[in-house]
Amino acid sequence: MSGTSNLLNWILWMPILGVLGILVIPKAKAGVVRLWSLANTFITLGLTVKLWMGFDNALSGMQDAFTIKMPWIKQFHINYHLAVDGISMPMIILTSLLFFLCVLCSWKISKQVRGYYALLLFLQSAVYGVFLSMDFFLFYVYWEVMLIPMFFLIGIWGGENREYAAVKFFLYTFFGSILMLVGMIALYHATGGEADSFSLLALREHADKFIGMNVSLFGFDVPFDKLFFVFMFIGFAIKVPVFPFHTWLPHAHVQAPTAISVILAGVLLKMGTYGFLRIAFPIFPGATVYFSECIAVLGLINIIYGAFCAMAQTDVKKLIAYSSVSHMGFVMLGMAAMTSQGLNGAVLQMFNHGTSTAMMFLLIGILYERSHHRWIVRPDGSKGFGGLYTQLPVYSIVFIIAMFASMGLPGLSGFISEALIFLGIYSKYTTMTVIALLGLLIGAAYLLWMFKRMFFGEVVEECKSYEDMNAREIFYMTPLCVAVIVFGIWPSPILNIMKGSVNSLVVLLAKYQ
Amino acid sequence: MNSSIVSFLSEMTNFEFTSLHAFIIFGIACFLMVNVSALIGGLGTYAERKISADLQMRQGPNRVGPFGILQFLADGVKLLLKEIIIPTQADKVLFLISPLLCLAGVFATLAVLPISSGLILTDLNIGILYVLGVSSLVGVGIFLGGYSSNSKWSMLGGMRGAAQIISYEVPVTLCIISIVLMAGGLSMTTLVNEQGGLPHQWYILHNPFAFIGFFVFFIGILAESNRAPFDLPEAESELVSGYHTEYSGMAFSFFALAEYIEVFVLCGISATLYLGGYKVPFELGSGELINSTLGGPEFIGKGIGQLLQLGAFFTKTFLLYYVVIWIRWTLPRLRVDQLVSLCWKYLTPISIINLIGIAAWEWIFKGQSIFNLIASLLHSSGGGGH
Amino acid sequence: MDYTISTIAWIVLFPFFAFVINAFLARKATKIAVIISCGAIALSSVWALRIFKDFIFGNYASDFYIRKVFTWFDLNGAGLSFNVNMGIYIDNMTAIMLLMVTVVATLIHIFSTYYMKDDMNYGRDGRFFVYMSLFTSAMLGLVLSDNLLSVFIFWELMGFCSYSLIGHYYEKDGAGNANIKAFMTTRVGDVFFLLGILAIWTNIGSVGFVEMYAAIADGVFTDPANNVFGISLAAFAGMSIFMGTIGKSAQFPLQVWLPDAMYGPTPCSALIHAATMVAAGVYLSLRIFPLLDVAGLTPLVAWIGGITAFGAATIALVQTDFKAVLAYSTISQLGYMVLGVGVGSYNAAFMHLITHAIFKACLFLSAGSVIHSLHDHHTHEHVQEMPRMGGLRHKMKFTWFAMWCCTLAIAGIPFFSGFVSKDRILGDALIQALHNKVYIVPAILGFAGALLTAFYMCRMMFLTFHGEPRDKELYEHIPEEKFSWNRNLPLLILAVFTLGVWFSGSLTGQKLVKVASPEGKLEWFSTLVVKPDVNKFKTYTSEKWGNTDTRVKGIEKSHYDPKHGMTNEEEIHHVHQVHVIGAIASIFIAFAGVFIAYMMYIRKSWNPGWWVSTFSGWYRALQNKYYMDDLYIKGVIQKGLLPLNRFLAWIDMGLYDRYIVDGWAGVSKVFYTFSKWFDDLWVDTVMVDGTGASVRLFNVVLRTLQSGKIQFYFIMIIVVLAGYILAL
Amino acid sequence: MVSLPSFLFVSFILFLAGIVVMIARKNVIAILLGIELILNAAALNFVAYTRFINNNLEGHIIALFIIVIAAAEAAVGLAIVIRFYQIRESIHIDDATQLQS
Amino acid sequence: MFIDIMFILSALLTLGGAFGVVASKNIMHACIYLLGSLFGVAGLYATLGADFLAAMQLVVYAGGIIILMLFAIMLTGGHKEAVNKFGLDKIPSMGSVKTFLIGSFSSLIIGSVVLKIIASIINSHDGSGKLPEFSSSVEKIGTLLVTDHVLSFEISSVLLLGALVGAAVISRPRKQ
Repeated sequence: MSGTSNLLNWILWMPILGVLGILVIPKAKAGVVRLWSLANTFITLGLTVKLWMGFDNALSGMQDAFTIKMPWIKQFHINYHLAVDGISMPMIILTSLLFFLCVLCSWKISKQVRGYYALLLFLQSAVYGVFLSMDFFLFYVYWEVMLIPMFFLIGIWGGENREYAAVKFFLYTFFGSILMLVGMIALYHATGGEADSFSLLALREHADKFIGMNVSLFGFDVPFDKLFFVFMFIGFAIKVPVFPFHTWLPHAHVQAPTAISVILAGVLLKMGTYGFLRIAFPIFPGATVYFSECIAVLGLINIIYGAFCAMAQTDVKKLIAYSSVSHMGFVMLGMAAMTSQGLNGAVLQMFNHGTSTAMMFLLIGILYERSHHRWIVRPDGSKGFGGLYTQLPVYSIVFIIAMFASMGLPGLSGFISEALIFLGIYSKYTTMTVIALLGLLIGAAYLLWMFKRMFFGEVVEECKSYEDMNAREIFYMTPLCVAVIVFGIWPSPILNIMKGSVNSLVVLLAKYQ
Repeated sequence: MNSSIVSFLSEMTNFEFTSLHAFIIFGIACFLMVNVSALIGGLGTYAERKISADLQMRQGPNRVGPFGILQFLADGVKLLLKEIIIPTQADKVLFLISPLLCLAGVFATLAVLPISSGLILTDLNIGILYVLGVSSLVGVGIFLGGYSSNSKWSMLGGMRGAAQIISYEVPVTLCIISIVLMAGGLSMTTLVNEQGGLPHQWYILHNPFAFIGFFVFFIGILAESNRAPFDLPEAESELVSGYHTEYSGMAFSFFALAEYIEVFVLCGISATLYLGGYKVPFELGSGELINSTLGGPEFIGKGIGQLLQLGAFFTKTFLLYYVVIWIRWTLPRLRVDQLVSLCWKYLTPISIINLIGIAAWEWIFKGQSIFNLIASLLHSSGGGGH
Repeated sequence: MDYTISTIAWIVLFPFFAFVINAFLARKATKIAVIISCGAIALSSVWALRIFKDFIFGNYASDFYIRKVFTWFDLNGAGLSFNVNMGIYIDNMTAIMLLMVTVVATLIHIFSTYYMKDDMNYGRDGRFFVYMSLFTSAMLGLVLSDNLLSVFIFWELMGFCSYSLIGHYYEKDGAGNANIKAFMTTRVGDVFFLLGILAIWTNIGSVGFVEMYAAIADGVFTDPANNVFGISLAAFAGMSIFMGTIGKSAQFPLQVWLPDAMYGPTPCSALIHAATMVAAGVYLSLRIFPLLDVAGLTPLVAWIGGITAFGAATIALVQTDFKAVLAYSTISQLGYMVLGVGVGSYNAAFMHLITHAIFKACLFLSAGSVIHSLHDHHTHEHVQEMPRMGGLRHKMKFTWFAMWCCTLAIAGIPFFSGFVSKDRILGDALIQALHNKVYIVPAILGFAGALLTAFYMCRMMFLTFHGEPRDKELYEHIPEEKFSWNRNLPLLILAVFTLGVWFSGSLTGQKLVKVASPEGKLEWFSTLVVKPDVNKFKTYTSEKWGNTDTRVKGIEKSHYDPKHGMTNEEEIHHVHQVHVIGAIASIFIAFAGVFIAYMMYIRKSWNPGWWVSTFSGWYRALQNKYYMDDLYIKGVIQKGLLPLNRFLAWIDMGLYDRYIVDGWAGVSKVFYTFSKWFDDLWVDTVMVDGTGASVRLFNVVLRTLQSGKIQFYFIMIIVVLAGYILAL
Repeated sequence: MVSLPSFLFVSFILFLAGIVVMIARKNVIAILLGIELILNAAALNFVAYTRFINNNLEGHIIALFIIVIAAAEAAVGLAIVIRFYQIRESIHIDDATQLQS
Repeated sequence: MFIDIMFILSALLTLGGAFGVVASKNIMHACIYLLGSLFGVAGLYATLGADFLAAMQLVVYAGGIIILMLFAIMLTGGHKEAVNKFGLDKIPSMGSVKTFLIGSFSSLIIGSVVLKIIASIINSHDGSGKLPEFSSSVEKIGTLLVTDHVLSFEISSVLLLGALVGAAVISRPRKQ
């Protein structure tokens, strides 16, 4: 089973090497810590590029050349099983890129630099673990491990209300994880604890068996697959976040430091949707089809509700946080379509949202470094920002790129994924498409309105001291700008990676429709 | 004894020495070597004074002998005649031993100094390592000299000197190792024979790393021999005269002599390692070319070759010697922290990188020098791309 | 010329590369950026000219087209396949559009070097030219597009450029309001456009024009099985896409953005908001004309066009801002084009698009020339208010001349281009009205609008250039206009092309005035652009990029069919009569409008103030643009949308998050109080600490053995070791 | 004269001297000197054996590692001594009875 | 003969140095005696034909360790105050009669043990003292180090690195 390459191991453990390195660097040498982390993330990025180059687009399943499988806990048939396919590969690329940029954007952090970077790299490893694990147990372990650095990163380096946000984030996600754990154990027992009963790939083979099963819950007979699909769904939905479970997101985003917001929005939210595609959908295809309308409706609520909420915000970061809710709704909608276009669009949207929203958060971080507040309109009604276009020309241009990418301007990356999602969903839920298109409209409205209030007009007195982006900031915005533009004009590099795997999932689901 | 003055002589004269003969010849050669180098050391003091005077637009010594060339003899005689004063609180045994240790350390290195292909006392197969080993005695000597004087100036000077020597030994050793890597042997003659007579065949121009390495090495040996700008152990203004403050007479002259001979030896070693040592262009040193042109008995050609090699070696060595003196009278003295940081933050990392770089160079280009590479490149491209 | 990727793509790529290069150059090397920008569009126009020559003077039939396709990206894999194709589609209409866009854009670029000079000198970078390049590239891409998706892509890109250029004077708050308004209003239309694309894409599997026409011919769009929400697919898709036109071409009810768009620099108004981008909406509706036709939407289109044409003209009557008059006239003229589409006057609508583009670009450039000279030394801003102008003809003769040419053209005076095109639209409207009662109102509105057009344009000219200068101080400061290549030359070139002779051999379209020429060459423009016959597209086979064109050339020329497909001799005669009547009526109306204006503003025999005071209610309504802006902004957005947003946000954070989510903390508090008591007393104190205490006892005993003397340990080791070894 | 027993004898005496120094001295540095003696004795043994019995170079290698270890031990040991002196102002071995400063 | 002379001189130097280390009352002198003893060992190595080892002995001991020892003595020594702030002996005792007695006794025990072990070897050896032909060991050692003993070689390098870092960390003066 194991492939010829050890690359996934390197990618997974390279950040941990970085953590170890940081631990031996003296506390006083903050600069060394930064450079070390930068070098480490850069190496990981290089490894990812190597992985990308070795990636075989023609394969629709796992990339056998990179698969690593060895027994971990033999008694329960738990394996250390790493593999990559078209669904996880874009996420790996995104993770490597964003962490590299986040190290750069956290350059000015001066509070416990060592701890910060160590946790950041630790988080990176955990995120890789989630995207690479093909063993449910391993997946769960990484899913949980990821919470720990995140908790501390928000709780220590966050804004004034950071403890509340961190605890909220932690409890919310943990609640979901517990449901997922229950589901995992149920699956283990349902398969009879045989070999590979934790393997995400092997579990697919049992899908038909799950459909017929019943499970007794408080004395009622409940269909096995539907019950545990709901459990898994809630577990992943909290991460996405889907409508009733979304309230941790604004808190976490507003309180988190810039880099963490970027990671949170750029990578961590995708873990939820990735979980759907990797676990919930293929293992419970029957239930997925059964609940597809619910998923679509929830996605729709996300889009519209998130957009409306975003429009009312006066805090820029909160606004972008709600816009993330709205955009992840598109992903949900695309997944609910279960057509080739819809699912491909959803995965592409995961990637594109990762880049565009990361840009937005990075930009807000840059602004925050200058202003130390984020009010578009202060609570007392005065303008928080104004005339930034005059004051920060380069910044404004980058902001425009990010904003229009986020609202799906053709030629920038967001458009293609949204168009594919709409195309996918139209044939199934025409009414919902019409309503979701409204979300596109409002999406443009709140972003442009925010832009107008912050950037046009006379320069507000306190903005006159702001300096334009410096070389470092331009440097770390550049890759994202390039990605947003290039993948907007030429999406094939990413689509070619994913389409085989996604289409095979579509074919799988189509059997149950 | 694969190659030494004894074997050379036997080869020259076609005469099989018995071991007693060999022993006697060896003894004589050693005696000569020591005395000649003592002479060179003495001349070193003269050269130092003369060159410094030149640099400062002065006359320098000019009374004793022509151009004052006998000045060092006069000084030597004066020092010989002076009494060795031992301080009361001093550790007498160590006080007397330490100058000897210094001198012994320096003289011991002469045993492997390849002055010419024949004029080498013994060609140990671990020659360069031997140099490193015995020259560390100098450090001990300096340290003990400082300690046993029981004076705080001497004490500080001695500690500074020893610290400096052992810390600068690191980059120097690394540079030597990188040269050994290129040559593939520790023996001095191997090191020389791997190089050629012309500058582009020297190791200094073999590759960029070695080029940097030469300067690191040169700075290192300046510090090892406690020469300016690294003369902190004997800083006049701070420590009166450093570790030999309390010494007088012959004991003092031992220290001084040891210093000058050490500079000479180290210059010679750096010439050997980087500048092609005794190698003469166009293999004239072996004498075969001379023989084939001049005809006549073989030993004439060989003798001329030896003389040419001698000339080459001394030219290079004395050029470096001149540079050392020039530096002394040009650059200001470093502070202690600068000295330490220069060694550990700059020279050591650079020399490590050089070592890795040279290893990589040897691996990638199969030991070819940069000029060879360029030449082969030009040849292949100019020759119609064969 | 071989139509392959290497030959055609350049027309779009030249300005695009200029954009890419300028994006980096504009900040530092402004001059180079300007040169690159102008050079790129000039090169594009050379290409366009070449295509134009091939198509118009080559021996192609009027319905000949070239289509090349390549796959943009695909989702093939695991047995599923889905391709997204892009391509070019060139027919006569495209060729004419390309030439118009490139030439107008080139001239406007040249004019911009004059107009934006001060702007760039005052420390602002050359981003104007960056956006202009991108815009031109997008517009050309749109024109070349072979499918609705790429039309949409370039459409949105143009919207972005429009947004950025309206916001060019970003230090003004108004610019921010105007560009957001422009973008959002068009976005409303665009969203519907996208919906239409989705509907078509889903049903026929492709969005290419050719496939769409073929599907229309096959009856896919009218098949009841494909109904959406109970209406036919054709009506659904056609209306959705036409909403895009409404948004982009500023038709009623989404016309509100265009007047505000005048916040941008005047050259950008000329290029984007007069000549090309807004016309792209009409271009789109021409492309989907078969769809509108088959869906039976044409009356609706005609109504919207008529209402827009008349309504905008009425608002233009009372405007005092120089550019606002032009903006409303643009809306009005776009209304005529849409009216032309609605009444099935395909050819005339397209002709009006071209003629309008030329004379309106010229008008805006002239306006720019005027405004740029009128510099108020107190406020340091350019003056746009007509009440402060007057008598300018003495100071700027070239501008005056060019502007008069255009005014006559737009007013519909014979021998000028506007007459040729507008008159044909009105004639066709008249015919349709006589046949179908639905078209009566649009036709009347059209004729009424024509009168008003002539009037308000002449009013504008009289107020601006004639009479006595009303603001003497301002007038004194105006520099005398000297001929310069970048200020006057573009105006004059455009003015030359306002002559009708360029567009119609017959000068009127109704053969009222005949020019002796060989038969069939009389109305060259009309013969080249014809309604696409959907049945011809059924047998289309796709061609890939890179293939040189192999199709047979030299198909005979088709002729413009003035008979409207009618065969009955009597009806044809009737149609001809109606056209003549229409032509005479419109000539009369045009002169009437000019006359009224002359009486009011030159002779001052009729007092405009009387009209104002008599119809004060109407006057106020017109000044407030029929209160539509107020309705949208104050009514819909401020009263409806924003409170809803705030309410939802309050529900989210204030109610749901605070009470329902965080409320769980209270529940857990009860549990942990009890657990704490149990834990503290029993578990911790008794059990845990008890264990510790017992361990401490042993501790005391063992501690004494450890002396810490290392040599003692050492001796012990030696002794034990020795004993052990000896024992062996 | 040059035979294995003679080398073993030298190394034996060296070793005993080291033991005596280690036990008798109360000065930490002196104890380190004793350790050096012991290590050298061991290394000498290795070299002698390998020379006279195997006649290969394994003993040399081991002696080399002994030198390495001696160097490491001296470095760390002396560092500890200096640190100890800084804290306790003494290098008396019997003062070092606590693991904690 | 030459080898014999060399052996005798080296052995005498070694043993004399060792005796000096044992007997010297002055730590500084003990150190110098140790240096002598180590030089003697180097000589013994040379006698055994271990040329590389001899050189390394010189480089490492004379150049490094002895100077390090001397430094340590200087940094910790000084014969000025008899009692430090803890009330302990500041002058490190070079050992009393009592400790030497214990030491001698211990060494007797251990000596007898060692003798018991090596006696058989000494007895079995014919004592002919025939030395094999000398050949340079440098290249072979180098080859062995990076082939057969590469792991130990790498481990020792790690050990040295650890010692380096450890020594630096331990002896660094801590900020108050």
